[in-house]
Amino acid sequence: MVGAFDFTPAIPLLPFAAFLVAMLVGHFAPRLLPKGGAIPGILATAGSLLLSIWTFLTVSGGSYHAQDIYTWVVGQNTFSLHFGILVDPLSAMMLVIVSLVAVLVHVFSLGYMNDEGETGLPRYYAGLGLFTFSMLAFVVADNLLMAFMFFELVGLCSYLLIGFHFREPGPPSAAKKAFLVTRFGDYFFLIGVVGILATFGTARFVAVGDGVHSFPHLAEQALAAAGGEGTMPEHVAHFLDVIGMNAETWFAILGLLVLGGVVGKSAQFPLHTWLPDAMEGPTPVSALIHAATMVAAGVYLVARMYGFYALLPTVLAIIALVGGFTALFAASMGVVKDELKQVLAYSTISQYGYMMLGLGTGGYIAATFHLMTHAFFKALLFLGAGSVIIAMHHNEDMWDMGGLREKMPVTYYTFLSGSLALAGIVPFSGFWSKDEILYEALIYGAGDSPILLAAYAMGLLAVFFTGFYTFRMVFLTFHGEPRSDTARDPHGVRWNVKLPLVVLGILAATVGLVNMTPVAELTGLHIEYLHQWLVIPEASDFAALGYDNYHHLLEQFAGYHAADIGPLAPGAVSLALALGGAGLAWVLYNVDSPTEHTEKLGGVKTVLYNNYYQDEYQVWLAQGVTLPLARAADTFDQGIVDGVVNGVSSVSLFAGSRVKRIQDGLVTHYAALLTLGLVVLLVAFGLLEGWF
Amino acid sequence: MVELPPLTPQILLGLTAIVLFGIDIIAPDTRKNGLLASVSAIGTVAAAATAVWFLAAGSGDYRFVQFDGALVVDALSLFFAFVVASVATLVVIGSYDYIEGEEHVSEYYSLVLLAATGMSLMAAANSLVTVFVALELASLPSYALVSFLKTDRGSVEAGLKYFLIGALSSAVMVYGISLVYATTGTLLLDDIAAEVAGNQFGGVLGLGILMLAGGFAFKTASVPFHFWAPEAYEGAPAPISAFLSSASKAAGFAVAFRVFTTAFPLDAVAAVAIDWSLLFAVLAVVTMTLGNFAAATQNEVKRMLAYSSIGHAGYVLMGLAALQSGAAEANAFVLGASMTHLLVYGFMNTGAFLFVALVEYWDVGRTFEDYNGLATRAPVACVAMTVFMFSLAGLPVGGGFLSKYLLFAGTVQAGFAWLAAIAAINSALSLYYYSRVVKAIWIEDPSDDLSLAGTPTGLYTAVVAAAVATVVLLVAFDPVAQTAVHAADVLFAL
Amino acid sequence: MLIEALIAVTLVSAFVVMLAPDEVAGKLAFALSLLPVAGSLWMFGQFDASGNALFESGNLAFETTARWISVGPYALNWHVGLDGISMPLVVLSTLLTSLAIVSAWTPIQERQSQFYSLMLFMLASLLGVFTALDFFVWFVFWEFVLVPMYFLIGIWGGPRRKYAAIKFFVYTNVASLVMFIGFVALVFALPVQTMDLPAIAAALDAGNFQTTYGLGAETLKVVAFFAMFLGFAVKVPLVPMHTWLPDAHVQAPTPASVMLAGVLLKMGTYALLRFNFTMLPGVARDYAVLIAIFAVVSVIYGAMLALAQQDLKRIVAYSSVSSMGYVILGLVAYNVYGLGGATFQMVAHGLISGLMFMCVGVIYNVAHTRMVGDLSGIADKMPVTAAVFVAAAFGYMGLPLMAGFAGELFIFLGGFSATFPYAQLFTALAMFGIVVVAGYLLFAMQRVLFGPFSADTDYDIVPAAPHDAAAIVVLVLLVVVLGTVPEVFYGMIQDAVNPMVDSLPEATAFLTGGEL
Amino acid sequence: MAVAVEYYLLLSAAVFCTGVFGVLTRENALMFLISVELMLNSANINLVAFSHFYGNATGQVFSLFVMALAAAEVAVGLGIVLVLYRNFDEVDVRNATTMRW
Repeated sequence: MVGAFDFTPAIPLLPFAAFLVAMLVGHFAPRLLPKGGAIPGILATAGSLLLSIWTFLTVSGGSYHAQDIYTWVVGQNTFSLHFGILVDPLSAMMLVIVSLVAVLVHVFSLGYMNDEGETGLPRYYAGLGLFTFSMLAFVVADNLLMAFMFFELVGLCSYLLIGFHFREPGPPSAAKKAFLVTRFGDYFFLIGVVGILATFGTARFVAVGDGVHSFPHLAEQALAAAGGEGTMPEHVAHFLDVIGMNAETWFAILGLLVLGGVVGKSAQFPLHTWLPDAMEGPTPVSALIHAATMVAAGVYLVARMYGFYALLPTVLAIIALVGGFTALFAASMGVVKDELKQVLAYSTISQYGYMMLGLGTGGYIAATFHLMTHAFFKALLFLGAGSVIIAMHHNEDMWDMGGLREKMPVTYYTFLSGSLALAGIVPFSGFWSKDEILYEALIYGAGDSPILLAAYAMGLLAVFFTGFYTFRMVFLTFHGEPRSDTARDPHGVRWNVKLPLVVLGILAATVGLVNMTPVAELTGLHIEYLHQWLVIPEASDFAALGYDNYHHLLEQFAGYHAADIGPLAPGAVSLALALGGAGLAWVLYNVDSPTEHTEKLGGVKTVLYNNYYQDEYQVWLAQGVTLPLARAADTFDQGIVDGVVNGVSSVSLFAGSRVKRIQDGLVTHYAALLTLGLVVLLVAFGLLEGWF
Repeated sequence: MVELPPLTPQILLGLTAIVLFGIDIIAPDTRKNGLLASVSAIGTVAAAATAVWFLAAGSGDYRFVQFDGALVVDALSLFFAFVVASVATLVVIGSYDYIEGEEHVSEYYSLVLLAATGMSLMAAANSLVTVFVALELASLPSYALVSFLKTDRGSVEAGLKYFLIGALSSAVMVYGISLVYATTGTLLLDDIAAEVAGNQFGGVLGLGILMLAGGFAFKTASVPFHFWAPEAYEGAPAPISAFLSSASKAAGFAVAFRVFTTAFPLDAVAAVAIDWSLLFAVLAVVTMTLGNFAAATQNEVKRMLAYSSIGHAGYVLMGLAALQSGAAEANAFVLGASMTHLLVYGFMNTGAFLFVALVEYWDVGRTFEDYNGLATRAPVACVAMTVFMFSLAGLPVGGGFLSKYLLFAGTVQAGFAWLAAIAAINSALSLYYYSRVVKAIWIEDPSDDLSLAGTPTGLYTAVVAAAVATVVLLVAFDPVAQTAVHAADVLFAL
Repeated sequence: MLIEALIAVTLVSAFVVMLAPDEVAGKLAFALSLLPVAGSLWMFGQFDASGNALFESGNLAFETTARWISVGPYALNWHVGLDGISMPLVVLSTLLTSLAIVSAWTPIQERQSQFYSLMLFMLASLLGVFTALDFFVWFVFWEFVLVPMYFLIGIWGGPRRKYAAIKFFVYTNVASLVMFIGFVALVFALPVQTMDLPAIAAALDAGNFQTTYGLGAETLKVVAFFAMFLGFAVKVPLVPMHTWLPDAHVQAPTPASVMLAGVLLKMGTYALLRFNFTMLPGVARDYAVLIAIFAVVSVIYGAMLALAQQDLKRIVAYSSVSSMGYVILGLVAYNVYGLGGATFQMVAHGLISGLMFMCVGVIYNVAHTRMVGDLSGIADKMPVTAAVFVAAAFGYMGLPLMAGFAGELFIFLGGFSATFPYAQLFTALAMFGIVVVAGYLLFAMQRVLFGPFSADTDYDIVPAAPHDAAAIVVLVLLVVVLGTVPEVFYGMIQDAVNPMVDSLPEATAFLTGGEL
Repeated sequence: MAVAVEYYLLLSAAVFCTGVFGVLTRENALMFLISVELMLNSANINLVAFSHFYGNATGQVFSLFVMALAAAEVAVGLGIVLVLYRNFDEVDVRNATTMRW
């Protein structure tokens, strides 16, 4: 019986085929390539979407799937490395999200790229295809190493697509920065992967079948053994013995190392600086990569190996703090940005901060939920922004816009839907998910964990800023009077732009309904579908990946316990803050001719404009510290190290030129030197041998 | 079946010299360069061939004592007879073109053959008397040959210096012999060995040995008796430089090997008189260092080769330095390695000097710059020269690689790793200056007016033959190594 | 006799090409170089060896032994054979030579027959280096490699070619001499009368010294180890013995650079693996920390130097120093992933660095400059070259599914699983190289390939010649294949390193069994 | 009255040193040659004296060889001095210094 899982490998492979087609046909026979590669891409991603949905439905039926596809390295007397597929609720959900957004972005690209007459389209669609392939493969990875490998490929695609307009100076620079900064995070990630493989001998997320293990489970056993229950897995015990650390410390280090990659990819503080620059890429790319998927990879990874993180309270606290701080920090910067995509970029960083906050505070479901809702509404917002940018002839400055509401209603209303979701206004999707994160943070924080509480506080404060900058953006763009000629007579957009917007607009408005925790609480209805979705029956082989298990681990190992606080009051507070922010924006900017109010911020404004000087110090680290250090090393190398080499040669040759001076051509001197030499030998050996 | 006398190679060389004189007496005024060269070559080839034949037939397995112990024929003497005769062959073939048009051609060939006779006798000398006589027989014709170009100031100056230092050295050596005689009462090597142990005049004996060593140092161009060498090699006709730096040096080492291993057993001598192993270690270090360092900054190729020849003497001296009492296998190894090096050196160094002769024949000039771009005009000869240079430097394009590294290995095996290390430093430096020649002929661009007059058959033949021999010795090294080690075995087995 | 045939065919080809007229030399050399490629691939297909060449348990492929030279009691034998470590390197050598010959078609316009002949001579000696199992045979080839390289740099190199050639020549020769003395001192201390490497390894394993020159067995081993280490480290090259490399690379013509980086450097690590780490594992173990420091310093310092360069070739040259440091780290880790990864990385880095140099060469062929500041935005004019350059650079940075990632990952896994003190810390430090390498390559690409087009050169920037592009594309494909299917080589490599691992149980005690 | 053999050693040493002194100080090629002759003859003193001391003829015979070879050496030497004179117009050995270093 052929089932969905037999076709799961095809989900990533279809876009890969599209990549190959776009690249090869695009190079050798570009004329044969319909729409510069868009059609193969759309077909492939649509196929992936269909298969993903099929997979999704199968998973809904309660059957999950883990399978080794290809043994990359057959270890002889050591562990092997393999590629495998893991389909569980989390990955099934993510597959659908990624392939859906990918299809929509492909369609949108028809409008944004093809219709705008861009050159190099095969390259563009090849990049999209490769990206979709990498991301989907990352999502279905059944072990950390495979995840890392596709994580890296995702980074490559990001580099290629950000730098798509390579003839201009900006995009290549931004691409380089994006790759470099995330590479810095990946450095830690790779150490983590290597460390996990070395420690546990496996990098599997889940052990299905005989004779296989998963590292979260081994870690659990080891920690339990350290606490006096059961026996430490032999391999782990030996490794800990070699490095001389206890299990808790070492696992925490491993967790933090992997987190390095997450922080880089998900643009968390302090490695968030690449993301705003990455807006140099074409807008559909921003939508696909820098909002919905690649940046999600980091957060997804934490969720993927939550069984490991749930064991480590220290790491969880750090995740929560980083998340909460990033949410607030980025939101505050979003307040003063003038360019549409910049605002969205900072909002992206901020939103992923929320997800991290959720994961750190034990809100696994909430974070996953927000991951999903955010994917839709942020993709929507970026595509909407793309639509605006088409209309504005690629001018992104919001101060040149205004009044676009009438000119482009579809864009406006869909964009509004996304904005409401982003700001967290009930009942749009963002409200439900964000609210749930804050709720989880609160209850676990109140369960005597002041750190989590602090993270919660930051997250809560960020809600206000979010509401403010979101609506500042909406009002400046769409409301008021047009402030430039292009805004008065914008370029029209076609169906291929509107269709994705509409689809995403509907989703952004409604997808939050799948997990209306406050409503469920109020009504007592079992409508927390996502929650139920993520729970895996204990009898299943995959139970370790289920929410129940995570919850159990959190309580047992991380010492998390929830305070008894109802969801309504906190929900109301955050809604009020969001509305407050939105309201302030209404007051300040929903006027015919809005003016900048940033002056009122005083000195803070400079700091915010300069993004807290984060770029500056990182650039300083690269160009002010590393580069001079490299130059100094070069000078040292040329001067001292090579100088010694050349010095040895010069000294030898100099010595040679001196030595030969003995031979001065006078034969009487030769006779004298000969005699002298003989006498010296005579005296020396006479003394040595005692002749005298 | 006629039994050939064991000294046949030496006799052949001597006879050929006499025949050459005879030819000149019979036909004094005719141009007969070709005839003389052919006769010489036949004589030397015959001598070399008999040496090989005797070696192959096992004549060298025992010591054939001749003339009541004054001479001895064993593998060592045959080995070096071959070295000398083969170098002489190359030299006379090369000389055919080089001295074309000079006067006194027949004297030239006779002197070469006489010197070769003396050198091959040195290898067979078994008494200090014959050592001295053979050495002088080799030296006196050499003095004349070096100053053969009577109107060339360089040649004359070279001859003068060579002669004066040679005379001084032989005086020192004779005095040393007289002191050895004074303490032991005999001049036969075997008998000296018997008298050495527990000798009461240790100091005098030691002094005698030291001075005797000086005589050998002169012949092998070792410090401090090397001063003649750079000028003599530079000023002499290039084939004679080749002859002196290869054959004469080999003969000097041959006689040193025999005298020191036979007459002065290391443990006995070291107990009463002098640790000559240490002496040679010191000489080896100083010689190779001076030779190589001085060679590094020369401007003229020929003078560079002269200094490099001193450097190689230093390497071979390691063979004597690394001898130890009571380690027959190790001694045979290291001494055998020295001998193989001398043999290979005979071909590659002779070849190199003959290449210089070729360039002198073309009248291109003497400095490295003058050699620039020669490969564009004479690729075959330049390939040969490259083989010589790299083989001398110890790169595996020729037998020099194997012999040098075997020598190093033997030295290490004897426990003289420090000595080998110093040799290694020198060897690296030598790569620098040898490759300067290669750089000049292959890498540098020729000057615009570089043109070469003719293709001298004799010189080309000799150069190419030497190159082929050098390369073949890389692959077919086995017989040489076996013979050399065997010769050393026979030497120690008395 | 296959190995002999392979070497002989290459040598004969070299002579044939030497006598060929210049006009056809390049094509002829390429055609003839396909013979060794086919031969080595056929041998690869037939390869049925198991175990390590230096262990008695090893069962070698294509092994032959013949008497060569006897010196008294010592026998120097012609002994060649292949095991899982040498087989991949032989394939690498033949493949890379063929491609390097193609890459020479454009830049080499003078004395062509000599050039291609030297390339083939070099291949012949490289084959000898990787197959020889007798020390002297090996040493003959080892030293002979210098000769063609000297000429290749000296005759066809850049403005300072004479300096670079002589520096390369003398520096590496000094190293060989030091190594030679160290190794023969060790051999003569053993009761063996041969230079046969397996016999020597066995004797060292048995540990009966007949003399130790008054040093004591342990001291002798340490001294010999470091004499050899020093000798090989120059070839690798490890910091601080690396300064010949950038000069040699910058001056060498592209094909010579390809061979130098691609294969010649691997001789050093191959020798370290075969000699130091196989024969004296105990010393390697005792001084693991010291060696690891060398490795880490090479990785980081080399990468920092690359960061400071403006010449593309110099960048790649220094990054080779950096990458070869990883190999040393893998060796010192002394477990399956470490040793196997080191070997794999030799092949992987051979392909990738060769590829990088070819890419730079292709750009240089067109632009006649390699300086980062002189060129900008040439991706517009040379799209295929730029694409391959990007692929190569990412390969160099260790992009997954390309060969470099596999090699580095294995080494990191090995390093992290190693049991010598602070192994994990050293590994983590060395891994920082992957960030720096990304830094300098991304900077270089940003400036050279991307941005507005400008070229400070008198030449028109036009797309690369088809054969140039074909060569680099083929290499990229090889890199990807090897990264995707590392088992092609890694299986036999593991097979060959496992006996080594078993010989030093304390280094690897806890990494046994299949997947845990 | 027999003179103790050691005194012959001293005598020969004195003659040898005289010869060396001559070699080191004389610039005339002929004087140089004569000094070398002195050194050779100092060896002869030893040979003859110790031949007598040991009662065998070896030393005496060898001293004859030495004399003969000394004569041959002088013959070659004079020839070289002659061409030296022809080329450098003097017999001062310090003149011939065209080759050095």
